[in-house]
Amino acid sequence: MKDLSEESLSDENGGIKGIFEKGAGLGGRRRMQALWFGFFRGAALINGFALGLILFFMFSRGWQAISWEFLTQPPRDSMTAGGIFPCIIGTLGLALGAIAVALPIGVASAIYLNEYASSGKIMRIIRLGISNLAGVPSVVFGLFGLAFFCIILGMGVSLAAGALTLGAMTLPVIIGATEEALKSVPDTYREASLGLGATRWQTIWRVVLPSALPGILTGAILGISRAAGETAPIMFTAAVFFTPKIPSSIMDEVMALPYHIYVLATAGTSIEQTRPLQYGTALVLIALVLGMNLVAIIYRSKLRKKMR
Amino acid sequence: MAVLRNRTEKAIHWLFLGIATVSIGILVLIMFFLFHEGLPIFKTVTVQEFVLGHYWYPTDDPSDFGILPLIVASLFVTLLSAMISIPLGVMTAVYLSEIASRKVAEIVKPVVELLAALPSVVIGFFGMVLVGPFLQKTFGIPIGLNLFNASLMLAFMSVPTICSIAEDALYSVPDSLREASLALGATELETIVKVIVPAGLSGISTAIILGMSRAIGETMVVLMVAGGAAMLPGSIFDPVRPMPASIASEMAEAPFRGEHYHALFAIGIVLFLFTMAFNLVADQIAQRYRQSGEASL
Amino acid sequence: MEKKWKMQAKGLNFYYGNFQALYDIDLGFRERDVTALIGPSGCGKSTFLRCLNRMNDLIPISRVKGEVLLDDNNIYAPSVDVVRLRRKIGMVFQKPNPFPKTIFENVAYGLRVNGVRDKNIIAGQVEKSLRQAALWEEVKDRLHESALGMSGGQQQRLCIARALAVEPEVLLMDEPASALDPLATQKIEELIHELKRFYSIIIVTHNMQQAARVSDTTAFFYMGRIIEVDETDTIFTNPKNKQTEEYITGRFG
Amino acid sequence: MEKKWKMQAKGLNFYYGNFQALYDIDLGFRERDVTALIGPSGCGKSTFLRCLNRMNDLIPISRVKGEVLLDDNNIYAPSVDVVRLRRKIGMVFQKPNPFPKTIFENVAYGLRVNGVRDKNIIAGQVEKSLRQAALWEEVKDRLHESALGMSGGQQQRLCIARALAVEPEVLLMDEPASALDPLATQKIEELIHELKRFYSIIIVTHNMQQAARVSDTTAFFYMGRIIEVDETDTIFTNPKNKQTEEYITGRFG
Amino acid sequence: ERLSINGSTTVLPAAQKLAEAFMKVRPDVTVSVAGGGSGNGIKAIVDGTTHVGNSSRFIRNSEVRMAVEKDTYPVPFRIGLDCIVPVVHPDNPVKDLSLDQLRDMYTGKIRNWKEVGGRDMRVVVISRDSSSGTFESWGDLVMNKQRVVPSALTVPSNGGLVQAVTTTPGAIGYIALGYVNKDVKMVSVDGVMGSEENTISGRYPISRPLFMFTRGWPEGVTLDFINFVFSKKGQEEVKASGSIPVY
Ligand SMILES: Nc1ncnc2c1ncn2[C@@H]1O[C@H](COP(=O)(O)OP(=O)(O)OP(=O)(O)O)[C@@H](O)[C@H]1O
Ligand SMILES: Nc1ncnc2c1ncn2[C@@H]1O[C@H](COP(=O)(O)OP(=O)(O)OP(=O)(O)O)[C@@H](O)[C@H]1O
Ligand SMILES: [Mg+2]
Ligand SMILES: [Mg+2]
Ligand SMILES: O=P([O-])([O-])[O-]
Repeated sequence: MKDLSEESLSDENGGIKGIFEKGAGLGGRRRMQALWFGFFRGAALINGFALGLILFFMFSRGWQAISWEFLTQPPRDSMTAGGIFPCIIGTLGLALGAIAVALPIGVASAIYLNEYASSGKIMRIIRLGISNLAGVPSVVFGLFGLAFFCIILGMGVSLAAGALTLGAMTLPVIIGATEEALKSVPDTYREASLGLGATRWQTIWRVVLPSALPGILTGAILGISRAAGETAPIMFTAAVFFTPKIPSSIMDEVMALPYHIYVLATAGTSIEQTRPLQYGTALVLIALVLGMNLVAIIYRSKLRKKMR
Repeated sequence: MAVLRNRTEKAIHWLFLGIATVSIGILVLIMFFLFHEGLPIFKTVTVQEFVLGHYWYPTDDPSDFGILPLIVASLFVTLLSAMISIPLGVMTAVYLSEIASRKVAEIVKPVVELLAALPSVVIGFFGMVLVGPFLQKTFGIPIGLNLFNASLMLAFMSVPTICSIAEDALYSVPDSLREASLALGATELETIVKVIVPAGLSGISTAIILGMSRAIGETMVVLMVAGGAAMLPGSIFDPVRPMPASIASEMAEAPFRGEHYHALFAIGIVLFLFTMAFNLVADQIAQRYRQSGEASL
Repeated sequence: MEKKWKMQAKGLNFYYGNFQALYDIDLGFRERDVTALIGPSGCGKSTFLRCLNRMNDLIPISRVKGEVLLDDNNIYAPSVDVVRLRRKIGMVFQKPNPFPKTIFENVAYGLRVNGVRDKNIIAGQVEKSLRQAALWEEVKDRLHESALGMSGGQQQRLCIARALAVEPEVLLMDEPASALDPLATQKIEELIHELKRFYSIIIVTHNMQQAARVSDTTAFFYMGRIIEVDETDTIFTNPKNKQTEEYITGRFG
Repeated sequence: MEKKWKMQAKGLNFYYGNFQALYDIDLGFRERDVTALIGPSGCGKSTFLRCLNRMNDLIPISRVKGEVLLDDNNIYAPSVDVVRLRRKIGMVFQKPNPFPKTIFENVAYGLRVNGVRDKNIIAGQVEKSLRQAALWEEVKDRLHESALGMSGGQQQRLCIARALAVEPEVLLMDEPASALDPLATQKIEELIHELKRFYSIIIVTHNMQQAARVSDTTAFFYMGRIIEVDETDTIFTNPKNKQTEEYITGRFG
Repeated sequence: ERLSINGSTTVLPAAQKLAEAFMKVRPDVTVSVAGGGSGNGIKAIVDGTTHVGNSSRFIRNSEVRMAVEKDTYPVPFRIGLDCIVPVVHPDNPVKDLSLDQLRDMYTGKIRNWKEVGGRDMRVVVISRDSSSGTFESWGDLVMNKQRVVPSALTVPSNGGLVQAVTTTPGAIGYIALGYVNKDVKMVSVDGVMGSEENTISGRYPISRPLFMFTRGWPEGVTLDFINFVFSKKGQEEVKASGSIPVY
């Protein structure tokens, strides 16, 4: 028996009349495909390359700066020496504060949107509003925070004002993640629960939320990491150049990692001398943010596997 | 008992509705404050002078509040970054959803997500201390901090947005269309180009618009990398001062409710209107797409 | 007609937005009787079934006209407490859908949400329901393991036990065996035979033979209307309507 | 046995990862003959059908052992060009899946990707295929409207026309009428009758009566194996195997 | 207790050193220091968001007016002296520029270094952003109120300007004396080199005083700090930071 090769599948042999271009066509089509697939793969590679490049430079230039002292001491000598402890604390404070604001509001909003609201014009407007909120530039959040929290509410430049501003900015992230998590809870769970005489709230509390919890947590982690990495919203609302002690109340100003990088790199007293500190701070920030993201990504992919 | 239960249910419902309105309330508040703090500048200058004026000297006496150079700068960096990020983002999306094996996709996707997670200040820092000098050397240009550098950095920030939304769109193209095309003797490339991408086009457009919206609003990158010259650029290697950069660098010096302060909020309004327009367009496209999706049932 | 009507639909019309899914349905269900609803895909069987415990209330665009009586009370009357109603009318779905909880908690769920706190009562009721669902022997040693680890057939019987635990009066089943293999299907059918001693059962099925095997009465739906309803034997041996006959003999659907 | 074998599966085994979905399938398909594949859900009918045009190649974890011959050539031989092979073996799916393009472009698609540029040839071939699919009269005035605006039955016939346009030799159909209403189903069945004059047709169906009506040969699958294959009349009136009989009479599945 | 200091980047090195030294003698006080430019410092005084506002220029009339409207009376303390020096890239051969040449470069009239005796190379004008006191002094003392070309790169601080000049071969910039280091090359103005000596003697044409502002007459910790600034130890810190102390 002979193989079904190129020839035996050719047009003459297959009984198809002469409307198709003969054999020549396919080789070209294949070559075209190989070429383009090369481009597509290349595009994907560039992403990895970009990430790798940034991480490589930050790591190779920053790791020498990292030491126990760097992580646990305040800056000294006009910020040309010492550590970044207050920045780490400030950033953690801001991010946790932001999530403390955004998580309850975001989750409750998502529950309303997904479990209670009936579709309609009003819903459409609310949704549109939330998607627009997600699109508001971070610097505009900063303006808002400055005008509303710092000045109108009299909080001044403070941890509280910064956390609230970041919280407002994180809100759409939380709402989005929670909605996705709620949507992935099969409707049959809801119907089964309601069919047993549970109320809507009982259904949400006992069946829907427990199933959605991991997804919501993932969203929360991503929200924290986003808040931790933002600079523009805290520039006018929370962060200062230098304050060596740990904030004693939420009305205190704080130092923060992203802002610290920015000022050291653009407005420090001796930019060139403090380069290692800048790289070191950037590395700490990256480790913090990407670490959280990695946790969230791994957690989520585990979840997805379990769901299957 | 039933009455009590009903009342609790109602109360919970209203509570959640209340909280959901808070989320929208924030948007309303943002708009309110932007306009409230921004509009008074138009007592000093006309809208036309503001938007079309060529000179931005906010602290001179007499001062000039013309933001055309800032608007043009924002648009240019956005467009240039889009020219880099659209092909890169869409092609990566195609690769992830159509070409890569599951294993490879499982590695590449987190990479894209991590790229999205990199804080903007880190990207700005990278552009400032490494890319700038590199561009200076390779292109022999006088200034490393310029429109091109900023666009490049912005592109890396919007690629993940574009890629992940576009990938969703491609992924949601039903397998049945893929199979139908292959079963007719189309190659994979032909299937992608002629069937999958057209079918996912509205999702891809949404992705592109949202990516550009992210780029135009991004602050730290343009603040650190664009060079900060408030002029109309003559080449892609000229320094520029996009709107967010101006707001971020000048807000701290503008005394509360002085002219400069109002002018910066007014820039915020312009920026907000831009991103809002982008979002509305994206929403429109997504909406239309959903409707045609239903119609196909 | 020795048995009295447990439930009755009277002049029931149902709409999804502008699309009318049910037209003037008049259909009664007797006490301790099994009624099968058959008909081609999309004819409205599930929609009708879900009208009987007002599960369709959840669909925002839907609208009902007409009455459904449970023991002579209209369940669509404004004063009716839907939550209470649903407890009286158990429901089993096409695909087994146990909650991601333990076997025990799955069965106890309906009791808990209905305010039962006493541990002994709950434990007793769980055992009773699992026995009724012919599952007790298989799971009594792993009550506190996750229900998701069970086989499909076991899961479906668990869902039945879960529905029984709140002691409903009527049991609605929407293609309860269509996702199961022949053996599990057989078990479910036997179970229905058992349960019919205590409950009124209404079952939707695509499988004509199943309808013939388990039901006392069969109603044939077509395009949102009831075409024919009669004793199951009569329907399958001597249908009056031509469409019914064509459907039963597999001419279409 | 007047007609010769168009396709033959020989000792075909198929695996999804570790799960073996097909066991030692030996089955031949005659020229200009309709073969029906029947069997309960999950028995491997679709899997087998998709082995015949190597559509399963797309599933990364899948593995094939054995041979499938098309005109005595093994389609799984390494030198075979899958793209070309698929052009020779048309496929129609369970749900109508027209491309979101115009009616004309849907039918022309296969020609275009296969390198036909001449407008007249394309137009002629589109008309011919639509006529063969008994759709021409209904759509000739709206060829340039979107295919998504058609009814389900029309869409399915469009998909058939689309498959015919590239002049395949074999036509695979996986439950082509299961998403359609009785009238549309009837049209499709009539169409199969017509097409069988030119093509070898292999059709998967859940509907026993449909198998009986349209096919010359019927193969009964069960758990990945062929239990029985014979002339359709024989299978339905006088099956040799007990499982076949039970399935046909609706005892299970 | 907390004390916040905000403003001029010219004063920043001094303020930072003073803050650290002050916290040594008064461990009960937390001092926070922010930069950003003189405008930021004065604005913070006007808005009441800081205790001490640094500035490398005097307060403008409009700012005083605004402050008074808000019931604040800014009180200036002249804590030191500084001169502004033009700087170029270390590889640039140009050694001296006249005030007129500097002005023409900053208004965009001179675009190439060869016009002032340098290499054939484009002049990259680097300036400070509008919040800078140095920028304002430069405008008064060099520009004669003419505007800096819009194409000038703007940087937010003295340090940033050093950074920009270091990496840009064709750059011309201006910084406070305290920021001069080996990475940039000082250029003399009309033949006079910027230095402490030449500034005190008044020969160097571009010099200005440095201020710290308080909200009203200082009290409590703020007063203690201001007193510390004018103490011997405090003035030593000012000198150590590169600025010129008042005594
Ligand atoms: N949520 C819904 N919104 C709009 N239309 C719906 C909805 N659910 C069902 N329908 C429509 O109502 C009609 C009846 O649907 P139903 O699910 O009751 O049919 P069925 O007899 O149960 O079919 P099957 O045997 O396939 O389950 C169908 O035409 C269906 O498309
Ligand atoms: N992509 C896949 N990956 C893993 N297993 C699969 C895959 N597709 C099908 N299977 C399994 O292979 C077996 C045969 O599936 P197949 O779809 O061929 O059945 P079928 O006879 O067509 O059923 P139906 O009548 O429901 O369409 C089933 O057990 C199914 O779960
Ligand atoms: Mg149904
Ligand atoms: Mg199948
Ligand atoms: O001293 P300045 O930073 O305001 O120039």
